[in-house]
Amino acid sequence: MADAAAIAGGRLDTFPKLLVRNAIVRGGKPAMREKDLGIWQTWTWSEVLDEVKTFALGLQDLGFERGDTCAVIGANRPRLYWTIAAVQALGGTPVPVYADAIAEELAYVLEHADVAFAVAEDQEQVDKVLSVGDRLKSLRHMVYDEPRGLEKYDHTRLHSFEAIQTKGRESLRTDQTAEVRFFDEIEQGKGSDISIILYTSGTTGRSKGVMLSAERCIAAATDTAVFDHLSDADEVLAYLPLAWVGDHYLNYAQGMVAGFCMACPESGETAQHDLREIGPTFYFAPPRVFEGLLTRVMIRMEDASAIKRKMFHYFIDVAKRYGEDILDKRPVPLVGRLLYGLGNALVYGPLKNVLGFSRIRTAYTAGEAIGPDLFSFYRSLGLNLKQLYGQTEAFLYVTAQEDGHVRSDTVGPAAPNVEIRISETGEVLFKSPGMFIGYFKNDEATKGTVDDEGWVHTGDAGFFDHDGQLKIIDRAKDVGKLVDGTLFAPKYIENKLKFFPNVKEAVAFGDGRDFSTVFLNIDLNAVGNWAERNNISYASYQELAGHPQVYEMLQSNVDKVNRDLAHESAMAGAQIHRFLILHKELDADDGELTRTQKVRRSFIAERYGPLIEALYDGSSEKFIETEVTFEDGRKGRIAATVQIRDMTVYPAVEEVKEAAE
Amino acid sequence: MNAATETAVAAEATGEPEVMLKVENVSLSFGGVRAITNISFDIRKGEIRAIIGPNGAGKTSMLNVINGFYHPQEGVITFKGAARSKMRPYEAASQGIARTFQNVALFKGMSTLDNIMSGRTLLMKKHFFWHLFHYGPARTEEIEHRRKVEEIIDFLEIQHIRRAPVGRLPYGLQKRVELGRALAMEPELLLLDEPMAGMNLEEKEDMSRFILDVNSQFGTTIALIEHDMGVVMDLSDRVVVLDYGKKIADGTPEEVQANQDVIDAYLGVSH
Amino acid sequence: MDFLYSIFVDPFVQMVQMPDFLLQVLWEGIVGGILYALIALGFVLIFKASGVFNFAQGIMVVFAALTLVGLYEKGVPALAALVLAVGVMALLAICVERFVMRPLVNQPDIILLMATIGLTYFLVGLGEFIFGGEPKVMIANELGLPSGSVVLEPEGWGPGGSPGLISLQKIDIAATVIAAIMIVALAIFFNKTRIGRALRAVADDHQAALSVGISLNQIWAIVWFAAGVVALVTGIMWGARSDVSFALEIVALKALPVLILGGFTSIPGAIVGGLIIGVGEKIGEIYWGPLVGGGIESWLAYGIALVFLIFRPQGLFGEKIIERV
Amino acid sequence: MFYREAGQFKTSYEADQQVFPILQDKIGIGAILIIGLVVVPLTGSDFMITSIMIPFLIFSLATIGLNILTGYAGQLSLGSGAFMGVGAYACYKLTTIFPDANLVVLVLLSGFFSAAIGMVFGLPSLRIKGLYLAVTTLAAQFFLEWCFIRVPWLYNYNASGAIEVPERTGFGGIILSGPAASPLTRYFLVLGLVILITIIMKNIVRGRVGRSWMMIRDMDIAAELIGVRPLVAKLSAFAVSSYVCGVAGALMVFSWLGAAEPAAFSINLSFQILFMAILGGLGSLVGSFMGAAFIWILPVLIRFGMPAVGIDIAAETVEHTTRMIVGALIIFFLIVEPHGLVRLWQIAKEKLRVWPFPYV
Repeated sequence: MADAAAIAGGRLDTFPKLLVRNAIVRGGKPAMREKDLGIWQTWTWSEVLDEVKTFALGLQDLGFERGDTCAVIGANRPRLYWTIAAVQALGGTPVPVYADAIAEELAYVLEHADVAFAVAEDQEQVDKVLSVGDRLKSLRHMVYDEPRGLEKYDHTRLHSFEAIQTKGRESLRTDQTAEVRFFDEIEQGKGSDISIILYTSGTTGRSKGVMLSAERCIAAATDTAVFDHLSDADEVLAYLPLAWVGDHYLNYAQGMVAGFCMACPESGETAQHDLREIGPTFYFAPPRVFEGLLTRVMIRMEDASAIKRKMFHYFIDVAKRYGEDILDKRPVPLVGRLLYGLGNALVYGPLKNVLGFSRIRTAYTAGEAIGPDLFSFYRSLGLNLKQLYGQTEAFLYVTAQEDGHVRSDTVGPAAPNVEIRISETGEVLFKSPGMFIGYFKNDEATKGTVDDEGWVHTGDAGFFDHDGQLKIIDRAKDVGKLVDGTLFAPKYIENKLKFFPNVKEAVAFGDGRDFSTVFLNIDLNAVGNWAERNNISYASYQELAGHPQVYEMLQSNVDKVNRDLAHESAMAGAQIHRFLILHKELDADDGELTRTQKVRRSFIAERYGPLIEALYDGSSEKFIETEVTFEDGRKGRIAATVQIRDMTVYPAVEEVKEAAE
Repeated sequence: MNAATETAVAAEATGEPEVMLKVENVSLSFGGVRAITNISFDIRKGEIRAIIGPNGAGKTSMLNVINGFYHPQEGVITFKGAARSKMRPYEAASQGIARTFQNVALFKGMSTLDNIMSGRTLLMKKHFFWHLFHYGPARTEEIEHRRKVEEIIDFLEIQHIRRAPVGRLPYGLQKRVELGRALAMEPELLLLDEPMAGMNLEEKEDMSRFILDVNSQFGTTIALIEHDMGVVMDLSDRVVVLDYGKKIADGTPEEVQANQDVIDAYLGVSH
Repeated sequence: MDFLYSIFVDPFVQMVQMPDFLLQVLWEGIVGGILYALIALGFVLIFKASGVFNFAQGIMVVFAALTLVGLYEKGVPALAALVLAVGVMALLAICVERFVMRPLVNQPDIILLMATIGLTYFLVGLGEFIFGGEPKVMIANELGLPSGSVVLEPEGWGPGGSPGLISLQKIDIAATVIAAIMIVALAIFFNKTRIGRALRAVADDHQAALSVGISLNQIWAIVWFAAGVVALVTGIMWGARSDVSFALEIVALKALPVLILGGFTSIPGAIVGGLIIGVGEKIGEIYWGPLVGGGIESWLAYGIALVFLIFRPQGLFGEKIIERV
Repeated sequence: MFYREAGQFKTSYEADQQVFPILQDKIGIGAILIIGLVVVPLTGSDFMITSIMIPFLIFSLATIGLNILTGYAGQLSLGSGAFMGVGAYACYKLTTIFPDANLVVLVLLSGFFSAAIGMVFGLPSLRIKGLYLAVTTLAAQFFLEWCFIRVPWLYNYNASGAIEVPERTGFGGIILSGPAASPLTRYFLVLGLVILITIIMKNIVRGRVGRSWMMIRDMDIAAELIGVRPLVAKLSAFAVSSYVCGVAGALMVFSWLGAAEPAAFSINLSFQILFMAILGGLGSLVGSFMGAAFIWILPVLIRFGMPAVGIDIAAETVEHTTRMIVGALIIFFLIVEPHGLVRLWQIAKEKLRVWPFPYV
């Protein structure tokens, strides 16, 4: 005989149990919102529990059994989150799928996870599933949230969410045991149960289903919730893909643990506007979002009146000088504080307001390297933006930066209760409270990732910086060594170079060589503008790329990078000794880039072999002829003599002054 | 005459469908100028009925007669079984006839929301007195209707212009808002006067989709005037063709397309 | 009983008993009516050409008259003053076109109406500012207008067959004549001259006018000037009868009912309407006024107009408005 | 700039349909109320209160009245002055008939008389539109004015033909009107009524009734096809409008002038109100206040401003110049912003909301 109180009193090792707890301790507080029909429809924790209860019971009527897997396909909609909870309550395993997955990917996941049920957002998703229906032997029933356009479909194995919930209410009304049955199901749930299976968007080969256990998820979420002082006073906007670990962790898991309120935007397009309305207190976005936002800000300011523009840039400059110090509570001259205060009234405050950042206490970014200027722009506005490093296998957090100790080029120290080790190959290994159980139906992959001592191999290379913060430098497999054995991380060097607006692409070489060298691609827009402003005339990309002054400019950039590297014990040896500027733009049509604009190092190495040789044989210039594909697909050859520059190399500086940054 | 028989045939084919509106021998003229001459046709419950014809064929006048803005000199109009002679437009509205206009007739000074809200006027029953204080019944009523209106906004996918003054909206959207306003009246018969005039292809497709959805989801009977033959043929169940104020054909799109008079009319063969 | 009598019988009895008095009243009414008509004429000119309902017409009358008298008082010889006054009206017309009409082109009627009301305020202020607020005497004689009166004594028109007595102010006769002349002149102007036809074109359709190659701005300037001249003449006549003061402003509003009767676009309408109103309110005032304490002149005109509006909204000569959907 | 709307989201339609949905606006309006209720009474001189604040409030009220008719229902009226007069005379008669009644009650009652008269003169509006209608309202103006002169009963057969405000008390013996009434009492009386009526009007115009007015205004044909009865809509507009004007008129005599003769309610008053409505912005209650402030306070400023800057001129010259300036300003505003001061404010507000951006 289970009831809510008993569960709430007992061990809270599954999300449904947490849900019950929340419904009891903060039943009246908002748990979820969705922008719908013009207002933020809101559900309190107890209402959410009821929704989940009715839906779960409805599913049971439909024959859902403990151990069944249920696909959840769609964008961030409350009902889809309730589905996750309901499935977990019945001892099943939810399998979220990316809404934008093409039918093929969808089919693979649903088949691989042999889902018995699928809950889809709308007609579009339903159609997708139906289109591959014949392959889904185990699929028994499908449920949809948004009925529009589905009236005329055959409803023998297709049900509307309402219909299911009505069933649930029915049984609640008719038989008294229903309620108890529901709570029994929850109570039967064990911490060791698989709470969810998240499919990693596989960069290599088929995507793998990461199995996460309830107790570990909760353990991890609890740690970070404490780490960031999250409470039920917080509000978040759930706009990241439902099937991505980030969303499940930051919104669902932490929400259940801390009991804060999750808001779902009206639609993808309105997310930005909804963000502004909700004004979340905890926020996550990948670097490119912040970057896009910054560009839009600058573009819009261009249309502002001259005075306003001047004021804006003046105070942004003030912020650059004092902002971050004030944010990190470092000493700041009074003048600085006053100016900053004024700027806050005139620019930062309003700006954060229109961006929807006013109430943010903690914001994270992760996933890729973020440009230092970009990063400090937001921080200087007083936005507490931090970096974390994580993985689906770790249930997100591996490292996270603490308030006040934030840098753009590190990802912070190990998160609470996380152990990190750097293997001799330089790969980052970890053990964390949230770490996964294994890959679903894929043991050898699991073995490949978790070694006998239980360390999870991230596949990323990194090292701890002097202040104990982890620095991720590259995918481990891409990291090589110079002849003298120093670490050579091409991506790391390339990123440092690419943060300069003039540099479009950079390709670094050095594995098994005496020193590292780079190819550079100029950014035609940036350099072109610069050329116009300094009335430097040029007839072609090639001419501009070869222009002495351009070389000067990029040389100074490379020099800056070397200085930086010199400060990083581990990387000092990998400073750039020689570089050249390619006479043509690296192009996917020529197979030099992937379609996703990533450099194909090996291909380039072999295609521009002579140039690489030249970089290492000390010659100061080199003639090269390469085949190119033009817009119209015609093939042609272009030839050029490429200049090569030598760089000064700096002695490694051991102890570092922040000031030097 | 033969049109009438056609209708009869069609009727048998569909097993005596319920007739919602019947127009019998209606004639209308302005100071001697004849706009409509002795026209008869019917609109069945739940169908999409198209009224087509060259410019000046009297299509719009026909709609104006149906919703009581013009009063025909001769003829009878029977709506839901009740024959009626003179009725004021607002009476037509209260009987469940809504319409949109050839050249958008929105309330320019109001927002999209208010415009659609205005469609609820007849459905708001609470007494004036309560509205003085926007309190009690009036307030709750206002809220209920706001919800309904939001559903329509959602249905027509115009959330993003909810608060925008309609005057500033692009033409295509204005047409959509106007449709929303008509829907807000929860009409039984919806008259659409060139719902797609001046729209680009994409907008036309959207509008067609909405019209079909309205017809299927709300089961609203629709009579529409449209120039775009393609649209008419796709949307409508039956078509009545007017020319110079006279009915020259009536039947399914196929029948009408085949009809010689219609072809002549559209090719402008002189009568 | 005798109340009804006093309303429905007595007045007519009086009329029959004293036909000479009746004639006198009619004459007064006609003269008043002509002045109304002249003001209405100003409205019509502008309304025809620009669709603007020129509320300021009334004040333009006062302003014109004031200028004339004012200049004379400043020592300008009468005729020169007259010419100058015309010049001032021309200047006014140009300013109005440049600073009011042109910037407000294509605005809704109500806005333009408001603008002319604003103009009224401005002109009142300006007039008072320059010439002071106190009433002035029109320089009728100096302008060579006749004074004194003609007395007719038709046999047996008086009470009980006694010789009647009707006295006509010469100035009134002059007014009638001049008004007549001006109306004829305008009629010719509109129908015979090129500009006149242009104006008509504008009234019908701006685009058409433009395509004929006439600048709207010129047209507006011209009509406002024409209206100004009409105003000046009206002002002289009126001033000669009473004196020149802003009280006229209120009287000038009577042009509105006149327009209602005559229609906003019809010159003959303005004349007939003017006469009906003029005569109507005089008769009403003299024969029915006393029953309710007199002074009904102030609103009778509007009352008449109102009745008209309800039974014939488009006025006597206006064409029927058919609403389209 | 001052707006911080992030996080001000609405979870119910009630919240969404508030008059001031944005917190910062609530604060602003609160501040204004405090100024009106506390600061002015404490700091304002008698002159300030009797010759600026009280008339300003009364004109605002009258302007709201006209705005209901012209701004919201789109029926042009040049008779608001006369309707104010009806209110005034009605109130005067009521005070003589019920000497002991609370003045506030009588003032509110007197509005109904002008409402009734207003509906009578509104009847033609069913057949007449636009400028033509202006003429019928002129008829009302002059006819009523005439009545005020010719019907001695209205002014209790005073030799002067004017109405003098008797001393009336209320709320436990406080002297509310007449020479003995203190400026402050009169101020609070006016302010209270203005606030009350403004709130009621706001609620009308944002609800079904107000919407039906605006429908008639924007497109009467479409309105009728949607089910608005023109008769009901227009007459209700006339009634409400005249009611408010009536109350304003009553206040004008009882709380401000103290005595009035028919001339006080002449066509010029109607025009003045009309200007206030237009300058402030047709179809806006806030605009009514702005317009009233502008037209009423500007002349005062000129009158006392000009000598202040050294140019001292005869009183009547001032009057003339003010006339000119006001006239010119009206034309100027119609040219730059036909939608009046309130639109200028709205534009400014939008700019502040998206600050530092020039647009959303």
